[in-house]
Amino acid sequence: MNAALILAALAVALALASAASSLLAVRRRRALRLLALPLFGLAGLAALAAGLAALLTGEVGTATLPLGLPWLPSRVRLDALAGFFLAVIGVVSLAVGLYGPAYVRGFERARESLAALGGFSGLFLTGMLLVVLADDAFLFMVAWEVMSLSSYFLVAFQHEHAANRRAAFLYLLMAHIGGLAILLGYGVLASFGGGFGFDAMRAASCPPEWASVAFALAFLGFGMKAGLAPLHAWLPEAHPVAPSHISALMSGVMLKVAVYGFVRFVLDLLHQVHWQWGVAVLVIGCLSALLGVLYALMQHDLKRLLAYHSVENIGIIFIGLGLALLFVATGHALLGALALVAALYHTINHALFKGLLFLGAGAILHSTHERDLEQMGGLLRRMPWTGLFFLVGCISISALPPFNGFVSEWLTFQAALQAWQLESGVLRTLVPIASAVLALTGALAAACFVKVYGVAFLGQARSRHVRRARPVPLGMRAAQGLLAALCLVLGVLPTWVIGAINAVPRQLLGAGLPHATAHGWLWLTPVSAQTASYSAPLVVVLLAAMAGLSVWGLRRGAVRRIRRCDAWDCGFAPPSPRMQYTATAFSQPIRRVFALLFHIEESVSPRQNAPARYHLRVTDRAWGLLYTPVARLVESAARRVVRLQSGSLRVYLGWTLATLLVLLWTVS
Amino acid sequence: MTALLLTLLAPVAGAIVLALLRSLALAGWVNLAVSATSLAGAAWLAWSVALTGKVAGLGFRVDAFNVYLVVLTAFVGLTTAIFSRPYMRHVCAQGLTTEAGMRVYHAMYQAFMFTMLLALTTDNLGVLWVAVEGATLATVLLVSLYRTPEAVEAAWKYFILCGVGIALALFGTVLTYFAAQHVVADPAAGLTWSALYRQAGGLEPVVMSLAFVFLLVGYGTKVGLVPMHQWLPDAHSEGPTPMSAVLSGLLLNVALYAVVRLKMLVDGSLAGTPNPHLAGYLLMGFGLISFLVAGLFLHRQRDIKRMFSYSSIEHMGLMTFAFGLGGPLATFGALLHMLVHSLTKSAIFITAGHAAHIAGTQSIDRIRGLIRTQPAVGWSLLLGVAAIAGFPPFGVFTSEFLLLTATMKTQPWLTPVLLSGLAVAFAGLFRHLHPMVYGSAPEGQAPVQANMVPIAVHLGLVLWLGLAIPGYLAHWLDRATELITGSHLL
Amino acid sequence: MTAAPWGAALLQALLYAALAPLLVGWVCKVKALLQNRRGAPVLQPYRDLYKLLVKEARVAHTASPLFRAAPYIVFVATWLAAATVPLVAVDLPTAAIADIIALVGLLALARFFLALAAMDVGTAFGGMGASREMLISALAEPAMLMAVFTLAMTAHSTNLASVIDHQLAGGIVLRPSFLFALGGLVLVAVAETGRIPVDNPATHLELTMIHEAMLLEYSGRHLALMEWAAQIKLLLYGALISNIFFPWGIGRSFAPAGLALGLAAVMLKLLMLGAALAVAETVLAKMRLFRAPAFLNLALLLALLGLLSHVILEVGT
Amino acid sequence: MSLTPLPLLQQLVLVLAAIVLLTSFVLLAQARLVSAIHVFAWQGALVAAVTTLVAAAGASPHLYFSALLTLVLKALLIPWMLHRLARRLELDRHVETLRWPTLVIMAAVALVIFSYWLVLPMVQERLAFTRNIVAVSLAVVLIGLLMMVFRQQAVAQVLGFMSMENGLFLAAVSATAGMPLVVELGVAFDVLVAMVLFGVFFFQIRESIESLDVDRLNRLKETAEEGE
Repeated sequence: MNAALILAALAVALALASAASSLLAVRRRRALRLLALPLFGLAGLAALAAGLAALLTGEVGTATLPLGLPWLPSRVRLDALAGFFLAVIGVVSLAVGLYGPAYVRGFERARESLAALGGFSGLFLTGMLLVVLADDAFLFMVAWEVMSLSSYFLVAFQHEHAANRRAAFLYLLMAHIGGLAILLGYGVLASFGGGFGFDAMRAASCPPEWASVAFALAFLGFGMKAGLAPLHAWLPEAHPVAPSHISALMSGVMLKVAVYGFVRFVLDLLHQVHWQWGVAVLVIGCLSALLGVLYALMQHDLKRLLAYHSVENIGIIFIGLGLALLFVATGHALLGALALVAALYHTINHALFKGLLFLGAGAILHSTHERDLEQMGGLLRRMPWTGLFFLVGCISISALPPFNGFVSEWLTFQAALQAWQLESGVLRTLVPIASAVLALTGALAAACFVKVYGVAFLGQARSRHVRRARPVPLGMRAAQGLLAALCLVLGVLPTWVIGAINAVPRQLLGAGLPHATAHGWLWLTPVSAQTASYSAPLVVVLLAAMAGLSVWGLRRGAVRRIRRCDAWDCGFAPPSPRMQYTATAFSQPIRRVFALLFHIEESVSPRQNAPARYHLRVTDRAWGLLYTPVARLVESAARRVVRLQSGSLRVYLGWTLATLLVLLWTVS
Repeated sequence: MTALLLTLLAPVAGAIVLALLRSLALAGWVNLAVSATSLAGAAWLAWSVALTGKVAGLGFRVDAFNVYLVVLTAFVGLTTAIFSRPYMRHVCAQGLTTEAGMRVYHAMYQAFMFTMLLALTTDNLGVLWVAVEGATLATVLLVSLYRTPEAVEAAWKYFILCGVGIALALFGTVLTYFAAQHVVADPAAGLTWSALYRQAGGLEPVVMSLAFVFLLVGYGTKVGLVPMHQWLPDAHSEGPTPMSAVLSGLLLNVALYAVVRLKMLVDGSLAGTPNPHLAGYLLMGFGLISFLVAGLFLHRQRDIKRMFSYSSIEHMGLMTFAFGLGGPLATFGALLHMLVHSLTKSAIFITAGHAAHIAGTQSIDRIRGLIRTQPAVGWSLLLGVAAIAGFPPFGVFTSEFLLLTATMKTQPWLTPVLLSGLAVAFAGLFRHLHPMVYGSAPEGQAPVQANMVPIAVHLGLVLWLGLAIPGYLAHWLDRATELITGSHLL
Repeated sequence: MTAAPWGAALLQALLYAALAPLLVGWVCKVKALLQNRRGAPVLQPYRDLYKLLVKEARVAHTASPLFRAAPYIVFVATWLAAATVPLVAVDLPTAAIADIIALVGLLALARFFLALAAMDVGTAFGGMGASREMLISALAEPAMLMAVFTLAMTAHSTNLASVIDHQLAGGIVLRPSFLFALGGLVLVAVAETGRIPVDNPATHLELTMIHEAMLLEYSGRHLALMEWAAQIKLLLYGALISNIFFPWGIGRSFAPAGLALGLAAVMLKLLMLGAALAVAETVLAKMRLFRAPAFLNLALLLALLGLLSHVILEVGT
Repeated sequence: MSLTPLPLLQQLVLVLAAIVLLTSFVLLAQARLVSAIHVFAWQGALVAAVTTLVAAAGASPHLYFSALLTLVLKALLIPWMLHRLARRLELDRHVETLRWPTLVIMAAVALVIFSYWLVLPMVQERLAFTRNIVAVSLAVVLIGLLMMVFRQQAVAQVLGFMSMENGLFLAAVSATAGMPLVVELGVAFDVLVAMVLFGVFFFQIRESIESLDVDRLNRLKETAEEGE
């Protein structure tokens, strides 16, 4: 029970307090804004502090709770891995706590039950914290399902629309199946080890085929939750439906909890690793990354688009994890550590910028009540701060220097480029191809966010209510500002971050990155100075210096005036908002190039004395290929089975007689 | 012993009094008081069992296994009585039933409680049979209480199917007695379970396996095992709601209890034979089939109470499977599941009764927007279904966790089946639940005067069991586990 | 680090800015000669840049601050990217600041803001140009990285300096992988710098233009910066190709003599390369936008073949 | 085993048991309801007779009591109640023919063989001369069930149910020298109550569907949803 663990306990207590206090909102709807959400933010802060403490001190704290099964009292354990993810959870929750109060004002006049919103938000955070802290399978599963269940209630929060209900149902169903798979995975470990305690599972000696079974189950369960393709289709349905600050939590943090579960299960509990697992993870990761970004490009509902990008980024994280597994399985612990650090780095980056972007989307929603890109435009001049922070988010998620997204992708590339050290030539070719997919993904993401920012924030407003947009309250801006600043910091000072993350691979693989920070805070050299080096601070400084130089150079001599005029546009009539490129138009070339991957319905319906209508519907192939067949199967099976209940008493008696005779026959 | 008599005789006396009592207002209270007395007796009994380990005599035998079921039965009986007092008065006010009907209801309610408790506590297989048959007789009139054609039909089917099943069970009992005659000296003791259990090894295996088939089909009909389950949804959906609650929460448990007791005997007698786990395999087979089939049934429901009765079949199947699986872990899980399932399921039925009352119909398609109309009912239905679907922090999850891991340990290749079954059942429940609780309420739908106390108590208990199983209860279940499987878990 | 390397780095950064227009001018001149025209003098690009710099800038009413900031960001990012590519000497400290992946990242940053600026005014042309540019780059980037990775895996490094060192150390080795990588990189360079057959720098026809479409609304010094950035980019790719695949002659030390020699060598290589580009642009025809993916797939295929041949033929096992 | 070594009394027992089996065949095929009730009464009486004889032969006195119980209940009381019900329900002219009589009879025969095959291994030397009657009683039980499957008429079904009970009594007598007294009483009580309730339900059913044809009790089913 060390300081870090006490802080973590404080965080859990605060989260529960937030949940409890929001019950007051039944009577006084202001309670949510004035009490519950601030407590939520404090819980985030405490979690952040606990995580950092655990990472920096590197000492492990354990404690036993008065919960759980009689022969298995629930234990909690705060080690480096848990600490890292606590920090991830904490920082986004803190921002949400800042952002929420202003945001939920909008609901106070609505009919939705704010008590439910606040209560389940608190339980949601509690669940996530406990998942990370749990040290035995039972507490883990309980916390895990609490997390799923409470987030489900949040998805179903605005349940007037049938679509939202459907999304919530699908979400809970997938969460349930995933949870069962994870449970069975733990069951395998428990049946070979001495019970459900994680320490017992670490000690367990699984025969390899059973280890693979456990791995498959865990990969299925956690991957389902994380939204890996091809099981991702529920995610873009569910995440956007929740209130925006909850979407930020779900996309930014909950997916990371799934990543945590996967890392904990595979790298910590299953000590021996097979390279085939790495290949599987790598391939699935590539698939998710590519499909995620391509489908994101096809969306014009801002929040759905962001949700699809979560699929993409989770894919990138799993590419890193796959590399880590490959290297560890082939005995290159050092490279494994490199890949793992890359994955973890991207984990926290994605938490930051995806949280930032969802909060930005929430801000737009808050001031324009609009989610459809095709209606937006020119928001930069109407909400400058949100515009600026959103731009930072776009740059970060497009993996452009000098922001944080670039650092993690750079590290992933570096890890992939060490593939020449692998013995098997096949793997040596496979890995660089994966990195090519990663490159393609990054470029497509950039394209996608040029579309988003260009259509939403630049140009002119495409609808009246967007033209009337107003800046959002200070709290919301502050939250976005916090995350944006962190995006820059993590991009500029990677050596410090890696210094902190290093504790995780040391704990899991027994090997850190010795050279990463060997050349001082200025130089990031993951493997060695000769192999690769990147100095984000210098890049920033030089960029600034050169910019200053060029500005200064142009200030001299020549004419300084800038005249405002109409857009030239090759001399056509001054452009009207309707003449702007739409989001759909922007992504048309890519839609045409990758047409194979989409299920496209396109039609032009001419109308009398009116311009013709152009209909386009791009649906996820996963539905047709995976989801609907299963549903149909169950339906037909049910239709067959109900014949049992034919309604005729004599048939029922016949069943009884038949059963009796058959059993007697079999027995004797 | 006194405690036992108190527990048993209170309902008898209550039944007689209530049969004669004319005032309706009073009847509800008397019913409540009698149940309370019986519960007090049960608690006392449990206490003495906890002290001495076993209470026996007068042909009764109360050990760790059945005493917790006794307490559970008395408890659910009490809470349901609390719920039924205002509810049945509302029913009567609606003119669904007559004064006489109400008298029958109250008298039979207590008679039913008596048969349940008798079946649980008796040591004599014959008396067990008599009591279970008595339970059918006591409830069959309640099922047809409303006298609608559907109600009468349901009651008739219930009566015939269970009667036939029970008759077969009697044949099994005769065979058991026959097998016993060669090992148990005193013919009068030839049906006392404890005597048989002591010398189970000597029982003729061939006879016992035949006997077990009859008993399984017989009592299995009452448990609601597919394909003898057809009476169950009808009876649950057409009877008055309190009846559905106790049927689903108690009767099925008692029948399963009988099956388990007999399985213990058969296992003892088959110990030396080529296939010693015959009974276990039979139970597993039936359990699995019921589990899967019921899960599929859930998808095509239109009546809210029917739906939840199918979910009862599903859970009964799961428990049967677990008992068949054997082993301390699975048995412990199954015992726990009995407990949490009957608590949760009776709470759900009570809530469903309120929901049907709000919407004025039991048809799922016409129950809408409960959360909007009456948040208390809507949320408790939502939470109750979440609990029964096996979501933590509710107790059902704990037991399912144990069952699944036990299966993983002993019969791993069955786990995919269980997994898909759970998923299918879950989908079946929630696809119907969503439109009922969520969405906007239809015009003119008004909240009703609902008594949320029993629901709150039940769900609270289930929640508690999910978070932490209190030590004494764990110890208790563990002793029961030891009785059944012969080995400790703790 | 001592002053000499940084001095050299600064020098070569300035060289990039200074030489970029010259290369463009040279290419245009050669093209003109090939087309039997006298053509503009080689120094014409300098004149254009000056003219634009002294002209007043006009900005549309609908433009946001980003529109005015973009040219500086684009120019600076491209310039910094160029500064990390060894031009006259190898062991530059700037080369260590950003390895080749960071270089690609910086170029991507420039492209990102270029495309945003194009969409800012809200004209149809701008959006069209941005959309097409992002498509091309999205397809080009993996090809480029694959080509680069081939080199990186041979040299076990992504530092351009180390790669070139490794090349020089190895002497003249005929590697099949390099052939393929070279081919891929050339194709990518053509696409990225917006030359025929992917784009035509000298047209304003709506159907054909990509890069120009994004600059339509710019004028004055903003346009100058954009054009200058494009020229630096061309030079960057030229230097990249010539110095990685034919590093001979590049200065190994920071002695003035070595630097001068390196300068001469790289000038020579670039003149040849520019001529080759001019020839290619003369004989080839601009192709439809939706042929470009095929073109870039070819690039990707070449790069991939390079990688495979490296793994299969050169390393074995 | 051969009959010859047995004393005459015991041979008589076996003969009566055989007749019980016959009666349940008759019951199965009997078309007229009232005569079916009579046959059922005879069956009860025969069971009672068997019980008495076994008591006499096997010298187990408490069987006399159960014989009396059987006689009163199965041969007098229940048939009388059924008769009264039939009259009050205007069913005394009711005739119900089986759908495929020969098929059903064949099935019943098969059941007899099956039950004999089933009982064969469990019969031991130590068992009294009544062992083969176990097979008969099992057959009676199964045939009763078969009758319930094939008769659409509620009263007929009740007859089937009651003849099952007869089979059970017979089994109790033949396999074991009678059940413990408390069980006997309990069973008898249950059967009686069941009969009363059956009576109640006949009227409820008739007032709800104007007939006693159980095939018309088919409102409660899932298959109705097929159409959707």
